[in-house]
Amino acid sequence: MRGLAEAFRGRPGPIVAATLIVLLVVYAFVLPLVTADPFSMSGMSILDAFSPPIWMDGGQATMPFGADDQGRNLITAMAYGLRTSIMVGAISVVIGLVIGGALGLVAGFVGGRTDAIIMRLADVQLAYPALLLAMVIDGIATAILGRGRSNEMAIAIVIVSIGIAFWVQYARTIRSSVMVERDQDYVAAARVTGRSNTAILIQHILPNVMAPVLVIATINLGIAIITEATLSFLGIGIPPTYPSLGSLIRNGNNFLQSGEWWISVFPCLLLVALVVAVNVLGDHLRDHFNPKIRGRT
Amino acid sequence: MIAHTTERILQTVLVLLAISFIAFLLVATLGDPLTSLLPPDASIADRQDLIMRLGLDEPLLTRFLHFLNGMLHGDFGISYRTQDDIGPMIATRLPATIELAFASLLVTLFVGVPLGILCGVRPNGIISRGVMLVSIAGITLPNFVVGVLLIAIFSVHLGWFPSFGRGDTVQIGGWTTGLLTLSGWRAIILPAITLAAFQVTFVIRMLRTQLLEVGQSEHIRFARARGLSERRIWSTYAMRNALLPTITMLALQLGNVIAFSVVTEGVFAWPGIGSLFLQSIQAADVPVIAIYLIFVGAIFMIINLVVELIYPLVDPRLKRSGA
Amino acid sequence: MSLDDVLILNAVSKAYGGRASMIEKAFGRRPKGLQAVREVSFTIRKGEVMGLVGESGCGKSTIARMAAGLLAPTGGEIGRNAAMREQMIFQDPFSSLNPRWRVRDIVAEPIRTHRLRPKKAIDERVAELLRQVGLSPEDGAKFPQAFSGGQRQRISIARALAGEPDFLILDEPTSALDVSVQAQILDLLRGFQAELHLTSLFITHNLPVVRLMADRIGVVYLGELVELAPTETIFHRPRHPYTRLLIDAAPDLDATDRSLHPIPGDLPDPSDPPSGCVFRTRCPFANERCAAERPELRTVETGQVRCHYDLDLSQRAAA
Amino acid sequence: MSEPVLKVRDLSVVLERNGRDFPVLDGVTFDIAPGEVLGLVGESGAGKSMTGIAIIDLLVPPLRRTSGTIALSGERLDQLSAKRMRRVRGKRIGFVFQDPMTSLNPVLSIGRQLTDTMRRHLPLTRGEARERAIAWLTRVGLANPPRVFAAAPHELSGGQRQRIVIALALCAEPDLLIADEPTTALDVSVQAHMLTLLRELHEETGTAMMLITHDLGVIAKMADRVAVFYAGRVIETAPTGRLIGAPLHPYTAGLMQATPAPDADGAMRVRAIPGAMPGIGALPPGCAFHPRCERAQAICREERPPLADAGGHDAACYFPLVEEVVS
Repeated sequence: MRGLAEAFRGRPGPIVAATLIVLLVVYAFVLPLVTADPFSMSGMSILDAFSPPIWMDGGQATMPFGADDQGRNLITAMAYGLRTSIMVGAISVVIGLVIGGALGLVAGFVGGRTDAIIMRLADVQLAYPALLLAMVIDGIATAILGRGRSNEMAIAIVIVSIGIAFWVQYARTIRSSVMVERDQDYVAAARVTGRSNTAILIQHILPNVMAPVLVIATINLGIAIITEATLSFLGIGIPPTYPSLGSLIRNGNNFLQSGEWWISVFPCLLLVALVVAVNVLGDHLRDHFNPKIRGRT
Repeated sequence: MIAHTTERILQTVLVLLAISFIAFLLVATLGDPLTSLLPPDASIADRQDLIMRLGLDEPLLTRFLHFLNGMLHGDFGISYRTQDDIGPMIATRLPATIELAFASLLVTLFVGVPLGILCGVRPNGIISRGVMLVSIAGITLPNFVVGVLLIAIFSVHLGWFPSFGRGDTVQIGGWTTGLLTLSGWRAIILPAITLAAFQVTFVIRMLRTQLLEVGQSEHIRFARARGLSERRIWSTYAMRNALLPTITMLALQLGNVIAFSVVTEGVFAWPGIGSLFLQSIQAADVPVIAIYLIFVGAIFMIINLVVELIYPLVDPRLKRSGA
Repeated sequence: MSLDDVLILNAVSKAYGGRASMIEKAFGRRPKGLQAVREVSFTIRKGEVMGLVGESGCGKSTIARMAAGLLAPTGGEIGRNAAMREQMIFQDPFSSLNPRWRVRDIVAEPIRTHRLRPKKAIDERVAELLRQVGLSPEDGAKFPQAFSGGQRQRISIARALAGEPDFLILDEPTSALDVSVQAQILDLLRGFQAELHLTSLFITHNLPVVRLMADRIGVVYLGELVELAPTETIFHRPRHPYTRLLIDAAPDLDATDRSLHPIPGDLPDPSDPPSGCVFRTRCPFANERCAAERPELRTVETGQVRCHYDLDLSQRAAA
Repeated sequence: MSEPVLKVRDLSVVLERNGRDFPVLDGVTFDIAPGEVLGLVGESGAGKSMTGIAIIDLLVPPLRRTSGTIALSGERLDQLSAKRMRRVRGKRIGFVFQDPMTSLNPVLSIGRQLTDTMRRHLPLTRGEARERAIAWLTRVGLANPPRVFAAAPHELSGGQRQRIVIALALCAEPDLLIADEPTTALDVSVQAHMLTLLRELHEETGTAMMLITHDLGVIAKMADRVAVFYAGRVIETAPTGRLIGAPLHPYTAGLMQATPAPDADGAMRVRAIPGAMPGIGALPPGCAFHPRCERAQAICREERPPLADAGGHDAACYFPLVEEVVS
């Protein structure tokens, strides 16, 4: 904990980013507890459809960011959407991390044929950008499971698609960190002392690869959130009948031409704020844990 | 060296075969071509006829060989969605995508490279700091958000550029170009900027990092200690070291450009193969998805291979280490 | 293996690389390997310090790592007592300590692994060891990053002593240090040597250091042990031309005799060593026989030498 | 005595950290006579390399020169514009860096790097530059110069590269060569070759040389005079023979005793100086060496000893080892 506090001392950018993330999380998880779901019948009021933001003519105090075509209060809808986006991002990162982390750890430490097989698999997958792959996995899942799937199913498919699309990056990062650590003399010292492979992997190597894992997980959280939003925006991921930042923007995009810009622009800005904050934090953690910059002084 | 080259080419072919096989399996196992291609009231004989025509009664491996053979002869199969041949579908849409990619490459080169050099040579200048600040946005903003915001500002609010389509096009042989009409040029600007946003920031950051790193290297210090002029040091001694990795990394980012072209084409309703792919995903049109996958995989693998084989010719450090 | 022999290397070799690629296999070509160590034999007896000297890339560190069991030889055999406790001290004071472990845990690791002390006594033992190497017990709570290179080598020594080793391997333990820090570490090591009668293998490129530390010295050139003899014999009556030239090449502190004695020629490509004697391309005494025949490791008086001839090398060659 | 080639007076350099300046070099003063080899010796961090970099004005932030005059054959380098200083570097002062593996530009041929350097400083045509470059490659003892001329650095060994680095430093025929640890990264056998080459070139060209090293053996063989550095200060200067035979400063004596060597009876001995050199920002008051010094008294803790001018063998010490001779 002290290390974490030290990581932020005297750095305004990361402090602002971390504060913003905390605020957004509170917004996303507290507001839905006290408001009706705008995507159920009780949450919509068709009379308020296209209500503009508060500072424009016809704006209402209860709807500071206006309302969409169905009369959903945007400030509530965005909280629900943000909650979905954060959860989809976080769970898919955990899935990618578990698959990729385990494979990377084994590949890096065992080496040889095991390593070769895992890495060839990774190479084939790397011929495709993760975003494209997530689209394809989602599309194929749809082909298998059929059109008429429920919202919950759609979310699960998106999470798994993104998780699978990103495992390679975790695997490669962890593998290369493990290989660097494996050749350090402290590992050799532990071997000479007679420690077992498992003990060396868990007690010596794992603590040293945690930092890069934490960094890449943070950075990938941002990418996973973007990926979900992109899929949903393109009408592949989460259906427009369920709130996520991407589906809100997709819905709002239909009214961009006719002048109701707020329906898409506010979710856009919220997404940007979240992603920029996560990235600033990730960049900072990367610099902080970078042994080239820190350490040996 | 020759052994190494042959080996790499063989490896690439193997990976491409693996990709094709996976794509083929998708087509072969997912979806039912009979219900997709035949009208609901088709007779048993019609069904039998189609099964024979598509060779569905043969063993899987034979069908894969047919599939490969067909691809080599320009037969890419039939779309479930439109029931058209996939080959011509792609051919008519390819020019739009290539022109978009080309336009975004121009933006990247004329904006990204000079700014990257500036940020690397004068990292503490006012302009450099500003560029770096803006580039955070470029690297983090999702592609579609860039597109939506550009549309909101430049087409809805200011009305300068259209928000969808290619504008007027001209047919030259088999190629449909939008670059010969004014409306075509106006239409390509916003999509090209959207697609280039990521590459531009990528090039700026990459060049900056490389130049900063090279600028601190011992051989540049030695060049200074020999009294070489700053101009010579940056233009020759540092730039050569910085450009090579940047170009390589850029070439390897091609996959992302393809992915982002799907998004960009989706946002701007650009009639290229990206939006074709998108429609196919939405419609679970497996044959088109499969062909697109092979297509993208092939482009990526070949670019990779070319970069890897050309690199030693440009960088003397690798001249002899290959063999 | 007699009771007094701690470690026996019998014609030990180590080759690197040489995994055939797909194409090479297809064409039946043999890949070019790198013979890092070639048929090295020696025995380390209980209580002695054996030194190995040679220039970088000669294979001495590979020998150390094989002796430590970190690398498996590709030829020959290494005889050691299975129950033997080994410890190793490394050249790089930065990578040899786990940056995420506190110093007290680093030092305690061998004690815990070999259960050398009851749990309750471990803290006490760690504090004692830290005092012995010139650190304070309070330093145990810190992480390695808080220490300088010399202090880190002290921690490494404490860790090695904590394992109460039957055999200690020191791979260039002072090469990364400044002269005055090196002197402190050498002093410390010599103290423990005298007190604990440690059996050890001391590897360095620095001749004065190995002369100070070792009872016997092996000289390694291009993966081969070219000479092995008691320390003072090596310096007063070397029998291999390379040993003689190596001793002369390092400038001493004599400012009145300013002559320099470079070893003629360049180091051959290790992946393509000369035929016959590996040193013949740079040897002032080489003749046809040296190119044709690889010399055996012959026993001469108290030492061994891999040279066809009995040369008198007790005097430095004229500059 | 003729005008010194290099005259350094009271050179000070600071390191700026968190808005505060910490001294790195403090009042460094020495001369180099024409044709002389001055050895700068000390442990890492003592400031000897920093002195070389400060002389050719290549310090980069957070390092900064705060005071001192540097005169090359009477011309004040510290007052030159950046542009004119670039004409001094390479042309009048050649510089050899420590690591030959990183000193050469990896993507340019050896010939390109040599001809660029020569044509920058000498009025040569492309052809003349090429001819001269090949002559230099021959002169530094490289076999097959035309091949080396066309080669990229990675095709050459460490020893060959260091020869090229030396050729690059000398090819515009400077008045002074600064060699910063030119043999430290090399093996013993290559090191002796390189020292021989430096000595030959020094004798042929008559160039004065500033040889920076931590190796007293290199000093003993190469230097005419020595300046010993400790914690950013020069603490002793003397002709090499006198310094090694009878050092005045306790640190110099300690440094020599810390180098393992056989004594008169042939037995090996080594004696460590207790403690460690103070780091940047941790300088004690008075003499920087007093916490480690057996001879230190009250005045050493309070007042910094000046580098007393005592006829060519000067030591910054209140209680020098006057009569004692260290074996």
